[in-house]
Amino acid sequence: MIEARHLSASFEGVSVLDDVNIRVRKGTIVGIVGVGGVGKSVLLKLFCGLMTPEEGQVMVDDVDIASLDFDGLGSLRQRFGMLFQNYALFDFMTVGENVAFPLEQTGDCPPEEIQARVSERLVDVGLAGSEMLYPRELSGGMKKRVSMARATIANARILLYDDPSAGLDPVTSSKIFSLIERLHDPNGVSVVVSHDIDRMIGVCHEWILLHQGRVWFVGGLEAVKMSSDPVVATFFDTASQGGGV
Amino acid sequence: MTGVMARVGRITINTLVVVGGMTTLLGRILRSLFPLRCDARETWRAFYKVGVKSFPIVILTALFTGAIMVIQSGHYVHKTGATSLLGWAAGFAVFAEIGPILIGLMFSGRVGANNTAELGTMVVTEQVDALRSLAINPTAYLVAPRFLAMTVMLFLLTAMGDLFALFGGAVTAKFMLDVPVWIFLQQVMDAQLLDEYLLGLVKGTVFGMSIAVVSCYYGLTAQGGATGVGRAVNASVVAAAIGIFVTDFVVALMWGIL
Amino acid sequence: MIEFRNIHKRFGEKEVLRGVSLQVEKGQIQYIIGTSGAGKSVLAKHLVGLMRADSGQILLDGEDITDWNEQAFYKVRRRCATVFQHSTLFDSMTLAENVALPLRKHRGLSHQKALVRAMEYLKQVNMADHGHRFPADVGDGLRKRVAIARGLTMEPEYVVFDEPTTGIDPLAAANVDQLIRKLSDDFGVTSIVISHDLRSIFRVADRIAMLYKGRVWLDGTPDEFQETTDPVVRQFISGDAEGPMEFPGVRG
Amino acid sequence: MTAALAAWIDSSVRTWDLLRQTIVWILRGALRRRRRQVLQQLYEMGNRSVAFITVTLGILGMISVFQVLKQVEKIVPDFSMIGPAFIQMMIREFGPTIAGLMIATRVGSGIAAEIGSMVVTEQVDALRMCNADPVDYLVVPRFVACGIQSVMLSVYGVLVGVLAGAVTAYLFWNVPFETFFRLDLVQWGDIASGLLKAMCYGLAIPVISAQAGLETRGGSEGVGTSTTRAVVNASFAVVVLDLILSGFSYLVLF
Repeated sequence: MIEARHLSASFEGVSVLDDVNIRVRKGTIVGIVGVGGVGKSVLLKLFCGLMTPEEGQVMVDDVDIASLDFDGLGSLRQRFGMLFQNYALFDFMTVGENVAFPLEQTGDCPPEEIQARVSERLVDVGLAGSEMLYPRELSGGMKKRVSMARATIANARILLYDDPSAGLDPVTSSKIFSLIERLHDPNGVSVVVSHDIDRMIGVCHEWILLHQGRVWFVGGLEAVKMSSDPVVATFFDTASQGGGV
Repeated sequence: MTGVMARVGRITINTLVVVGGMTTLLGRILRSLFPLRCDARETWRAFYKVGVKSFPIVILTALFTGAIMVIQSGHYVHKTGATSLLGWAAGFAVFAEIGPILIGLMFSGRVGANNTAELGTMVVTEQVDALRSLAINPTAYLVAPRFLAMTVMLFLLTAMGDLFALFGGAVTAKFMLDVPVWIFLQQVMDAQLLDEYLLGLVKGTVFGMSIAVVSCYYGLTAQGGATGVGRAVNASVVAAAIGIFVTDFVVALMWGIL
Repeated sequence: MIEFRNIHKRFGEKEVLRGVSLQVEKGQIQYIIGTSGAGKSVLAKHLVGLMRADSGQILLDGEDITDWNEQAFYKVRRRCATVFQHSTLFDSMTLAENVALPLRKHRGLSHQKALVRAMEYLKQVNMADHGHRFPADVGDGLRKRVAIARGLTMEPEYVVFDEPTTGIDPLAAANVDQLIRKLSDDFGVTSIVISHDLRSIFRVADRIAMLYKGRVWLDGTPDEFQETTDPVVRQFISGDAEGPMEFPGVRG
Repeated sequence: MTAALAAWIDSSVRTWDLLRQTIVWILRGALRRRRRQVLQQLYEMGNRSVAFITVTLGILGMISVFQVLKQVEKIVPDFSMIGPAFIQMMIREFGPTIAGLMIATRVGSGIAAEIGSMVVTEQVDALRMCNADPVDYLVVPRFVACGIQSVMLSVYGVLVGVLAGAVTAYLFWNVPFETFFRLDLVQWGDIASGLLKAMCYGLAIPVISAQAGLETRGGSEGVGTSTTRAVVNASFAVVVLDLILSGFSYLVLF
């Protein structure tokens, strides 16, 4: 589905990814964790072509996205839905206009159908009837859910989540992660970047640990438990040791 | 109708709140200047930053102002043939009026806006609260050094700027109106513009103070993350520009009375 | 000993604190937990005078400091250091100079002497070999430790931590928790820690107070929190999505 | 010093490229699609700047007349030529330039602050994810609106300045309004030069400010720095354009 080959990239002059190889298979929810924040967000932006790598390629459905022209990139992006860390809601639009925006841009959807899908999606994320509100009137958790509604309105098969539970308390975070699970498309892919390992454990099928810009560990939850690698052990132990019942 | 009245009421109240806030800030700055209680290292850093940042752009502006003034007064000379008046017209405009205003506006853009951005960022990332939690008075530590630096620097820049403007004017006079450079400068000297030159310097100093207070005020009252800082800078440069024109008017009136 | 008595605070028509009363014994690590927007940071800022209560009293070792002015609060802040969530270091100075600043301003040390003393404090948070670097080019976890070192330069009796482990990766968070524990055990420092990080709450806390709907919902030891039957606390502790907790609704 | 120069050249090349993109989008019919935003920007820029222009240009008019009359009083007590000369100078030079500087300050920093905060909150990335090009969606409406508003505000500014000048002349030296308001010195060249300046400022300012906004780097200081850069670059561009256009109109129009 998505494959990164020998990816290297830097952000504001600092090298962040160094020869990263990742394969994300169809139908899986992948959790990407690691020390520090910047490398992981850059990886998501490389996947959907918002950033270009210094070296290496990104293959989506076996097509190298660097080779796509303007229209090719356009159709590629329609297959992606992205939840940004800072919500990225357009503050000059209402909630309804925000969620409808991706559909309006594709232009092949009649207005009535757009409205129907928008209100249906808002019900899904538990914000029924909030079409006329403005982003500044919403709390952090609600903005996150509107952003998720917008990211998934076009039924994109590839969903990217950049630190979905950042700055949210445990209860709201759980709501967000249960939404991630519910909105996951069985023959698509969901990639979640986060620190919130306790919540991710119930949701992610596969794990990727990024450390010092390189892929340190790839595997399922059992592989994590059995792994002898000290970094993996300390990372997941410190994470899941205390906390919860 | 009541909507308009409410809006007018709200605008006046906001303006009064802002002007009030600035006056109290000025009071607190003066209290930490006499006796001098601001931090030596921070003051030196402020002087260095304000001076270095504003020097190139202000001098370039001054050069262009001189040139523009000569071109504009060139029309009268061209029509009336009274080349002798050229030096007086250009010199007067540069020293007393247009020089200080343009230099002040550039300074307000370059240093004032930067000052608001820096202080606004420190407020938004709670660095000012950190200063207070370390029992250090933010006005004495952050604001007073910048006030000093900006006032002294704009005074110096206006003094130098006027000379550069004359130089720009002389070159343009030679190039555009074939008035030899030394004749142009001679005319400026003959017009006894010392009075205007001093007026320009007084204006420069007062502009420096008003830009410092305005930019520090909007910096310290920034709220709401990165977007809040952007809004604060926008409001600061606007208020600083109004401040320049209002103080220009007050100084010119007072100067007229003396 | 720190005591809050019936503190009220509102911002516009949103009442954040509706009568909070809390006692923090000397030498303890008191955690204040609750959902985001429950007023945890607001309460802490009252202690050091960064915010003034609408009504109620604050007592520091029996002395009523509620209505003191900014000047008077400088004395309080020498005894109560604050470490903010974004570890507010000054970007224009190196890490060592950041720690040296309070020493220079309060101990009257020259710039050089202050830097030497600063290295000792950096050693305490094992950041001694990063002294020359600037805040911008070190990670969040390291910046947090320097912020703690800077707070310690005033030899405070009390330290307020505002969400020390939020937004940093689990390794750095565990490090900060150890440091908080060490301060209390080795130096007898009383700490108030504001957090909604379930992991560090149960790893470090001596006592916990939960803020909900503007009041102290439950104040007790970690064990009391584990065994409580109160549905609201149960939901927060287990962190599952369904449950009786309502959320601060739409603002304005 | 050379590093600063290289950075300046590099940023002006990017600014020219943004101008090219904006014009390409306009030619591809962006105006029809962005009508709502253009109107909104027109209202936004105009509404917020009118009071500002009134105060600044008004005071400029008062001060200039006050100073000039005080000087002329010493040399030749004949005030008849002051009005027309002042009006010509306002139309040709002071009106558009000072109004341009005010627009650079007010509108320029506003554009950079708005676009800068949209970059920092990743709204621009979200736009690109939905295949909406930020230049088409954000820059074109502001470019067109500022071009129109700048000309209108300059004309308004000249009126306010001249009126304020006339009142000052009447109050302090009771120069009757009829002698002040004579347009015999004003020629078509002056009006053309003034309008040309206003339009050039109006088109340069939004491009320079939008460029500064789009180049915003992350972090909370990002937006502050780019807003500052916008004000400085836009104001400096006004002064440079003023010099070029004054020289051009002096050599060509006479």
